[in-house]
Amino acid sequence: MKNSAVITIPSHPQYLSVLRAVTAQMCMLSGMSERAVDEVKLAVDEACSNVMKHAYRGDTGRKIMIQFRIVPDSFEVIIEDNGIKARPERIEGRDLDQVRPGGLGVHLIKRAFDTFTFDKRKKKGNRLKLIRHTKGYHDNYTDRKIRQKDS
Amino acid sequence: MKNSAVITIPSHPQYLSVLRAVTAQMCMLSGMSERAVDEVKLAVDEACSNVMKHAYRGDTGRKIMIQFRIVPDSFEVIIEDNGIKARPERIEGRDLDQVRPGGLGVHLIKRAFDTFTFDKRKKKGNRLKLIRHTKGYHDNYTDRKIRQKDS
Amino acid sequence: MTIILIEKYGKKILELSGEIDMNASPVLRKELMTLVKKGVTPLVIDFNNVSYIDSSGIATFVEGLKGMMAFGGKLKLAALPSAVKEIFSFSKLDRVFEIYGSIDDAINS
Amino acid sequence: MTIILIEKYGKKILELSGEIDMNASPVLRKELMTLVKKGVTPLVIDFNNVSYIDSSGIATFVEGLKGMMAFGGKLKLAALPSAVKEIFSFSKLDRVFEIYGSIDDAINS
Ligand SMILES: Nc1ncnc2c1ncn2[C@@H]1O[C@H](COP(=O)(O)OP(=O)(O)O)[C@@H](O)[C@H]1O
Ligand SMILES: Nc1ncnc2c1ncn2[C@@H]1O[C@H](COP(=O)(O)OP(=O)(O)O)[C@@H](O)[C@H]1O
Repeated sequence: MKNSAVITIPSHPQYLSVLRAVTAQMCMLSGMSERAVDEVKLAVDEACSNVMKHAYRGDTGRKIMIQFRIVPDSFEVIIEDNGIKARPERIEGRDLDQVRPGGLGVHLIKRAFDTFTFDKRKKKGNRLKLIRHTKGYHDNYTDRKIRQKDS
Repeated sequence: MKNSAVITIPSHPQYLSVLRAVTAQMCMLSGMSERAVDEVKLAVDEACSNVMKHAYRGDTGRKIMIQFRIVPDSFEVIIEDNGIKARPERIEGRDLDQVRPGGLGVHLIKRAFDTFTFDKRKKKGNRLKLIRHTKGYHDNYTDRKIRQKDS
Repeated sequence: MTIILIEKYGKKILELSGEIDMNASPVLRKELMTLVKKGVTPLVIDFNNVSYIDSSGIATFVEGLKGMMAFGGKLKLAALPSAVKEIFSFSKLDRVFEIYGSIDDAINS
Repeated sequence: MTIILIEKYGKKILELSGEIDMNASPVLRKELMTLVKKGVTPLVIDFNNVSYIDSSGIATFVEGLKGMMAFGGKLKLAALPSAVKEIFSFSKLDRVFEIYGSIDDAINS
């Protein structure tokens, strides 16, 4: 339990403000820069908006559980729902050079987090695990992307 | 689940900032005035500080679960721990005319909430239920006190 | 989020404040598309008091812009706080939208 | 919460900022009691940037005041934002503490 907090909210978009508040405070406790806090807050909002839209198809009376873990060299967020299973291979942001509404959320999530994986062991619903490395890296998008390409 | 959110935090005082952020956002969703938000935020902080100090005696690795419920005419907060059982009859703020540290928290909790009761059905630990009436009452301390005396 | 429609030097300005997320976007979309459908042009959006925007907010403005372009109308975004502007740049939409430093710049453009 | 000790016109001022809760209070207590034990008087506390205080913060100042009074020293609270001042009034401690509208008022008193 140490260095971890869990919040459960209804799948109604009005609770995104509650989620952002918790996310920002957890980021601050983990010692992130102000810019990093903003990026992570937005990413977690996007990931939960996606659960509301795609996993629950707009049903606002369901549950989303979000766990935050501050570990020595990373900040982890685990998002669980009981909705329609995502097909990870089909989750893809749009080409950013193409101007149309939508398809931006996944880019914003991947900007803030190094790892974006659905836990295959979960039987019903989804468990999305987001990991942001915090040690030995810069809080910088370019660095983050270069590192990802290198690895 | 609708209109309810639950957060679980470690019993370490650094998580009080996370708790206050959630509390404030839930209060805003319930439509409280700014002043009421401040009062309730402080009261929930005080109640959880008491759990850390008294129920867990400063052990920072335990859990506190806080549930918020926005119901038509009240705002409810339920705080659960697995610590030492409180003796409700012995929980009392100090006489405010007596100047000494401590004994203020309970007054601040009772200022914000109309009901402050421990659930007797809970076997291990404590379940404190706080209820603030939101309909037909003013967000005003004096009114609230007069009403309590009348009832 | 709150929305106020004002007029300055004969130009319509939509003043937004607060957070534009998936909860606020449908309200904003309704307001914006009503103005677009009425053919209000130019329409200036005042972002000065917007503290947060997510992809649903961005998508709403893309929709508004497309609606405007369909009849040759102009949508002008003005006074974006740096955190908000940054999301537009990240999504490469700063090349598509007309973005101005201030309301006056947007009006006089 | 952050704590900075400065000197103005030869008077010591403890500038506090942020939230004074049960997490911050032990840090504040240590700082405050060190100054009290050194006999620093008057000691002005600048609350201007304090956004929040709970009963553990209030208790810390009560302790500081008692320490000061033990040797005839003076603890002066200055520039309290209204939300913070309200907690002092509610706890009837505004009658016990010397509270000033501004740092200058506290220094010149
Ligand atoms: N949690 C999810 N469950 C199922 N599908 C998802 C989920 N998140 C994203 N997707 C899929 O990935 C696509 C891209 O997501 P995103 O970039 O957030 O854009 P948007 O949701 O606005 O379409 C979505 O259109 C959807 O098909
Ligand atoms: N959750 C709790 N469990 C057990 N005892 C409590 C609890 N909350 C309050 N008390 C008792 O009530 C007293 C008054 O509480 P409070 O007004 O918050 O002041 P303080 O905690 O600073 O002493 C405490 O000293 C304690 O004895």
